[in-house]
Amino acid sequence: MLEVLDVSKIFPGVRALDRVSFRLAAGEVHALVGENGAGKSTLIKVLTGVYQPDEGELRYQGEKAQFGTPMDAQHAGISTIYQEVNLIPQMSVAHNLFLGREPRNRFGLLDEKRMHHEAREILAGYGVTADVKRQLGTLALGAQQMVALARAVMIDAKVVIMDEPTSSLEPREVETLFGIIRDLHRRGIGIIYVSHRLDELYQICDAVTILRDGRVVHTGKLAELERIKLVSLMLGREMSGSFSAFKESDPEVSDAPPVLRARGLTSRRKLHDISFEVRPGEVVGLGGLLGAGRSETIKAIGGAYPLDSGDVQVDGVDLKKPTTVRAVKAGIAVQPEDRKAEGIIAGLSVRENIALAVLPQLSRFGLVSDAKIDAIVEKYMTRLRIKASGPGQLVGDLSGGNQQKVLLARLLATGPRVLLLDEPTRGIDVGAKAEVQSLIDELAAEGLGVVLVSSDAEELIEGADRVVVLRDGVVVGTLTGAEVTTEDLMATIAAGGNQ
Amino acid sequence: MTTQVAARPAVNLKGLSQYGVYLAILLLVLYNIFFTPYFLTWSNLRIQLIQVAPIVIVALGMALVIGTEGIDLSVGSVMALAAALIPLYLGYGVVAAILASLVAGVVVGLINGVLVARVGLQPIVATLALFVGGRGLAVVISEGKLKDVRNPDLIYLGSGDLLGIPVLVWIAAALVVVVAFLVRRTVFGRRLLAIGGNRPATELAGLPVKRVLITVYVLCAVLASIAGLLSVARIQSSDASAVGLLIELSAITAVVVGGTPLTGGKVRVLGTVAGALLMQLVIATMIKHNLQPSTTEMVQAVIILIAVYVARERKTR
Amino acid sequence: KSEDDGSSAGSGTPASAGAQVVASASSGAATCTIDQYGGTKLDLKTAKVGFSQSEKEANPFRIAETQSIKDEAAKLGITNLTTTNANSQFNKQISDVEQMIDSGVQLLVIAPLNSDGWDSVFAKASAKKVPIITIDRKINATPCKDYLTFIGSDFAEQGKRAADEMAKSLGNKGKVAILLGAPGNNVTTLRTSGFKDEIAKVAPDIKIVFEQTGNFAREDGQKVTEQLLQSNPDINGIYGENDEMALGAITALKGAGKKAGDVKVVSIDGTKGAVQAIVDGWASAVIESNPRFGPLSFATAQKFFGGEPVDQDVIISDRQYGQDNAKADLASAY
Amino acid sequence: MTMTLPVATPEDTRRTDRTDRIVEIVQRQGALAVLVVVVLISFATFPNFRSFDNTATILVAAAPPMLIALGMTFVILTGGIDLSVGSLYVLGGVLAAWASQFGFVTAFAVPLLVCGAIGVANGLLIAYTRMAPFIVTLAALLGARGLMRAISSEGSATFLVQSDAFRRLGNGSFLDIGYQVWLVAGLVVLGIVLLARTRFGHAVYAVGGSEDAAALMGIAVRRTKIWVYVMSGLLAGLAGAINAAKLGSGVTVLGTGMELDAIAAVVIGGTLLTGGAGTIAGTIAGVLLLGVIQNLINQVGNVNSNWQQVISGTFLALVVVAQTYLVKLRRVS
Ligand SMILES: Nc1ncnc2c1ncn2[C@@H]1O[C@H](COP(=O)(O)OP(=O)(O)OP(=O)(O)O)[C@@H](O)[C@H]1O
Ligand SMILES: Nc1ncnc2c1ncn2[C@@H]1O[C@H](COP(=O)(O)OP(=O)(O)OP(=O)(O)O)[C@@H](O)[C@H]1O
Ligand SMILES: [Mg+2]
Ligand SMILES: [Mg+2]
Repeated sequence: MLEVLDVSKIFPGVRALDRVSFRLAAGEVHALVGENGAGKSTLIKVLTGVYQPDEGELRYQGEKAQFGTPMDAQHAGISTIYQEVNLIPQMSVAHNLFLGREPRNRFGLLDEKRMHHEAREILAGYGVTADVKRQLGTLALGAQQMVALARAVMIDAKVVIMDEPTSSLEPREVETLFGIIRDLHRRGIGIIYVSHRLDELYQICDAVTILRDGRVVHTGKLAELERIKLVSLMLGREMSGSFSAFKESDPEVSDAPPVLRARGLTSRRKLHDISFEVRPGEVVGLGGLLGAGRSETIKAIGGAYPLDSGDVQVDGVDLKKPTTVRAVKAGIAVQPEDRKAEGIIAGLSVRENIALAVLPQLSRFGLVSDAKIDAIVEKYMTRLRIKASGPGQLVGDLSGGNQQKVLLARLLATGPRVLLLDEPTRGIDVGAKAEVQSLIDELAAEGLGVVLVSSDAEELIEGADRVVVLRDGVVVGTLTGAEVTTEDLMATIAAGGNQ
Repeated sequence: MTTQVAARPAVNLKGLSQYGVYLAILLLVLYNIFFTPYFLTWSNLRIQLIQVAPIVIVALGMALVIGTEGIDLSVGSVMALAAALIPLYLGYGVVAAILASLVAGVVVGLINGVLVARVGLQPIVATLALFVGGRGLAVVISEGKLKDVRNPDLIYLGSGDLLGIPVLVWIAAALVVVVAFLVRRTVFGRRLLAIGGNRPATELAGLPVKRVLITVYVLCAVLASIAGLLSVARIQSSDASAVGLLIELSAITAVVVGGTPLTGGKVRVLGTVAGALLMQLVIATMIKHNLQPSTTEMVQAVIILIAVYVARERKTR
Repeated sequence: KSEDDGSSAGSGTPASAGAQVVASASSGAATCTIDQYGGTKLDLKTAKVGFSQSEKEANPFRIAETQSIKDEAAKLGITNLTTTNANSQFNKQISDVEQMIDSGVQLLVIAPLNSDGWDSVFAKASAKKVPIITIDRKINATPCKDYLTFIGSDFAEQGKRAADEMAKSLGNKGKVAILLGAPGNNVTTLRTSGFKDEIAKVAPDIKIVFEQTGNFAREDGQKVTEQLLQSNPDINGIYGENDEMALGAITALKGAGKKAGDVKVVSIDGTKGAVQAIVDGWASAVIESNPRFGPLSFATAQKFFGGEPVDQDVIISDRQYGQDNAKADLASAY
Repeated sequence: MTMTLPVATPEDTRRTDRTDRIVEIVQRQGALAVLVVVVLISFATFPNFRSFDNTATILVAAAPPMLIALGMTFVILTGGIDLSVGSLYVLGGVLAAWASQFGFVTAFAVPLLVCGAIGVANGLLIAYTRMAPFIVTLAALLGARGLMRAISSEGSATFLVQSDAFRRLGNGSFLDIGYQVWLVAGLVVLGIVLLARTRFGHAVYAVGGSEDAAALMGIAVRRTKIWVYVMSGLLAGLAGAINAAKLGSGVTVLGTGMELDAIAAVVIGGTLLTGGAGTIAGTIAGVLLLGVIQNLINQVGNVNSNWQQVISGTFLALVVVAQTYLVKLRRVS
């Protein structure tokens, strides 16, 4: 019902799509996979009129179609959930849900009452119970994602496109999502589903199309293609069995004195008396649902979230009232959850981004020494295998995975004692994910303390030696050694405070 | 003139946007060579440079502020304050007077900087306050009186020559070099651009964001006060109610026409100089051809639009 | 900026020296009495008086003007004087005046920023029969109806006299440049037309080759002149519509290496700086525009409230400075 | 403000939900609160301030700035800015006075057409060329002023209002309150409805909140942008027209700095220059606040004009600092 023929899209420098052909049948759930930068999002943006194809044509329900703007596509019945939540944080949940098609009374004025009422009903079906008059921005990302989903399905769509919808969803929410997808599937609505989480694909997708460097390398029934094959097709190289690159961690670290000690972290209404320790070479996972306050915990330790009480020690030295500056000096490196908004500086080059935090060390009398910078940039670009046209390329033009690596490079350049990683592999492909994960292991092996936040339970279990479970800003349990399993994790989260 | 080795193709377009200003200047100069009598004389060039110098100096500071995604409306008032203080301290000698006016700059800069970086005011509003109050204060200080300046040393700064080139121009040139160096080669410059590019990120990366921002506003105000005292030296009188009137707009225009985006993260120092020169040449051409203000203003409008259109950011992101 | 921007001012100069003198010409012209205008006789001392200044007291003329009003009021024992200042914003002056009318002033002295646009004020004032005396700039309306009377100089006349001086110092031939005042200001308009008409009449051989605005400001005067000297190196005379621009022009002349007297400079205002320039030989003549309106205004008001007829147009005779009297009268310049 | 990280301050850590709500209310209508306080104080202190006439004068004087600030509010809500309003205001006045010779209707039509057209130009350039609103409208500021000077022979010619009907609109009054106040009040109400209760209004907020998101959600970003600049242009022109009606002529020497006053009023009203958040009610309070302050300075009488500016500058700073501080408290909670 939706079809693209030999479509190409060229960006300055990149051929993001190269004569891509792809067809979606009615009532089909079609997986679209590929490495970071393979062209998935671009293809989607072409389908929905955000970009115009440079070559090739679109066919929709038989005849040739041409969408000038996202609005055209929507009116035609193609609705989309984009990779980054694309809603208006300052506006209320209800307004976001109805923006552009608000219900109107007979004077042509908005009918707020009706809008709120309907919004409440619709969102209930997506497990979102928050007050619809609340600012959307104050909701957890997961909830925001659900609103976006509801918005997309609301208009009687014939095609629903989802670009990595689960990257910020918690397991329960993922289940809700799948429920909805199956329902759409039954109603004969075509779905394009982009994700880096292979197990999800196998759960709900019928067909798959694999993109690599803007070209289609495979398309067909998903069931007929086993994981390992799929991955090697994506990466264009063979991939060894396990998808998580974490090695089984070595337990003998645990008697060394803690490199990071957080005690009684408390911040109004978000965090309550959170304490834990990280030993050199240890990877401590922070478990919990979205909104549990993991990001806040991490930011608080990094001095970027205001603490009312509690203290943070690095190598036994207390940084009194942590500020970002002091934290970095003390050897704490924070990788924020929101790469785009708080991590990379899109307008600057890879070089500038990596060197940013250590400029003083790379300069004499306030004058930067290019030689030193080049040295360090070179070092980390090779070590982290950052794919870029060169140190001069703007980070904004890199694909997700490489942006993430650049960010890590910046952190490592500061020579930290502790790494605080918030969703380090969110939205990056299996290849890059594996690299990042093995990198985390390496770093731990070198004696760094690592705190790992991930909503990907598997990653948390595989990666962490210990998991501290949070819920509503309270530590509700710690899993060690043999307990570190998905089951125990889920149990603890569910059990909540009572233990 | 950005610190980034922007390795992005479509060179011809980019080149044009990079060098649009210079192209415009070239065209204007050519026009004048053919249609304006006595244009191609050293004395004329000299006048144009002298007249543009103060605007260049103010625009340099403005470029830094704009690089941090900010803006500073108070520069004109700072010039007025500097001008008002000169006669008061000239009694203690030129140095004292100059120091006094620079201190005024530092103080205003600190206020702006703190309002923006610590209180978190939006730059345009934070500086609007001093834009309004600053000049009033300056006139109060000078008791509303225009004071003639007879001190030879000061006048030398304004109208003297060094190796055949006006001292004023030497100073402006020196400041251009300093600022260019600051932006390109120093830690401060890099941080400034990063903050303009993504402030939350730089905060998380542990950069002393507030300190950098405050420094930027101080620099801007100090440069403005230098411009203020130089124009006093040039006019050989201090008129707090007149000096630097509306210069904030000229400066912003110069910066933007020079190819520095108002969205921050990028500073083109040479472009800024070129932008100021371009506007100066436009005005000069209009005056030399004895055109009415109405024409001058409309032509300026068109040229600004064209220059900025050519130099605009083409990035889709 | 004001057309009367001056250099190092002396608001304190003795009123005796350079006090305003009514030009004999205007006596015998149309007059106005309290019966014609309406309103009630009253004693000025106890009256509520409002003075609306148009521009910041940021230059000698305005300082001297406001001061002279205040001094005279104090001298006459007028206790109830409110003054407002429009900071060159016309709308503000309108609401300033309206506000004073609301607060029940019985006499208004106005230094108008602009000659037109006073309808709403007149409406309010005539409703309450508040006499209005406008000083230094005239308002385009009917005296003795919309307003009581105008006291001030004749700007066209000033331009005319400047032209005569220019013609004299140039020997009736040469190229002249005009430094115009702020555009859209009727002082500019009149001082320009007065000058041009007279030049055309008395010295047709004088060509006006260049007219650019210097906004009544010294810096602009200097900048424009610098450009002028590049494009018209052979200029013989410069007419500055106020002293400030003329002084700026002189700085430019010095900068261009001219000698005193190479280019004849004539200007209007009579500020100390300009008169000094005559003494130094850089300027040829300065026509005065006298800011000390206090005595004349209140005298007129007293006559009016006393029931005597007052002139509808009180034109003051402006002095002028030249080589002959500059030194002597320097002291009495403001 | 950009998403700066919240900064905890000693007192807001000990704050309870209730006080949060109060703070929020005060923040929402901070300017209004300040206005009320100021007015009450002046009522107590200045007998002349109390008079009905004085209030009427304040309102009449506030009418044109109110229109301009109204348009500016829409522009700023989309994250833009319009520096051209000052020039358009003067231009509108001159055109209205000139056109009044052809009758009442043309006296409005001509300025609205011309200023509207310039608004369209602003909108098109900003929407389609991704040039910064600041610079586009700065050019418009110059261009419009040049145009005004061109038609008024460098500003020396002042056109007198010919149409009596037009003049009456300027100086007549209903219930002792000038017609123009009623007119402006009507338009402001329209504006409030437009912003709060129509799809266009919400599109304005959306564009200011996040342009890309709005586009992806199918909002006609460009059309929205163009419209706000057209509105701003039209309102500035109208403001000029009614002012000309009041003054009885097309005065050429006003309007400098008008744009900054309008911006100040809007920001004092609690609208963020980054767009996406703000109310017209706030703007009204902002405009009146500036007007009242002006009036007060006169009530005090004999304040040196230069001190007046120092005072208003300081006051501006204080109000905005208070505003921002309250916003911050809200962020943290
Ligand atoms: N606006 C743009 N300008 C320039 N290049 C772009 C732009 N958008 C995408 N690209 C480039 O096009 C290629 C495809 O990008 P796209 O976002 O489609 O990858 P993707 O498959 O969605 O990756 P990810 O899995 O990280 O989302 C990448 O090389 C990217 O750098
Ligand atoms: N008041 C808020 N305003 C804006 N964003 C918020 C707010 N509260 C939570 N969020 C965002 O919602 C997401 C989930 O909330 P929170 O960070 O508290 O939980 P979390 O445990 O960190 O979840 P995760 O780290 O898995 O995203 C985070 O990305 C956070 O930035
Ligand atoms: Mg993508
Ligand atoms: Mg989080």
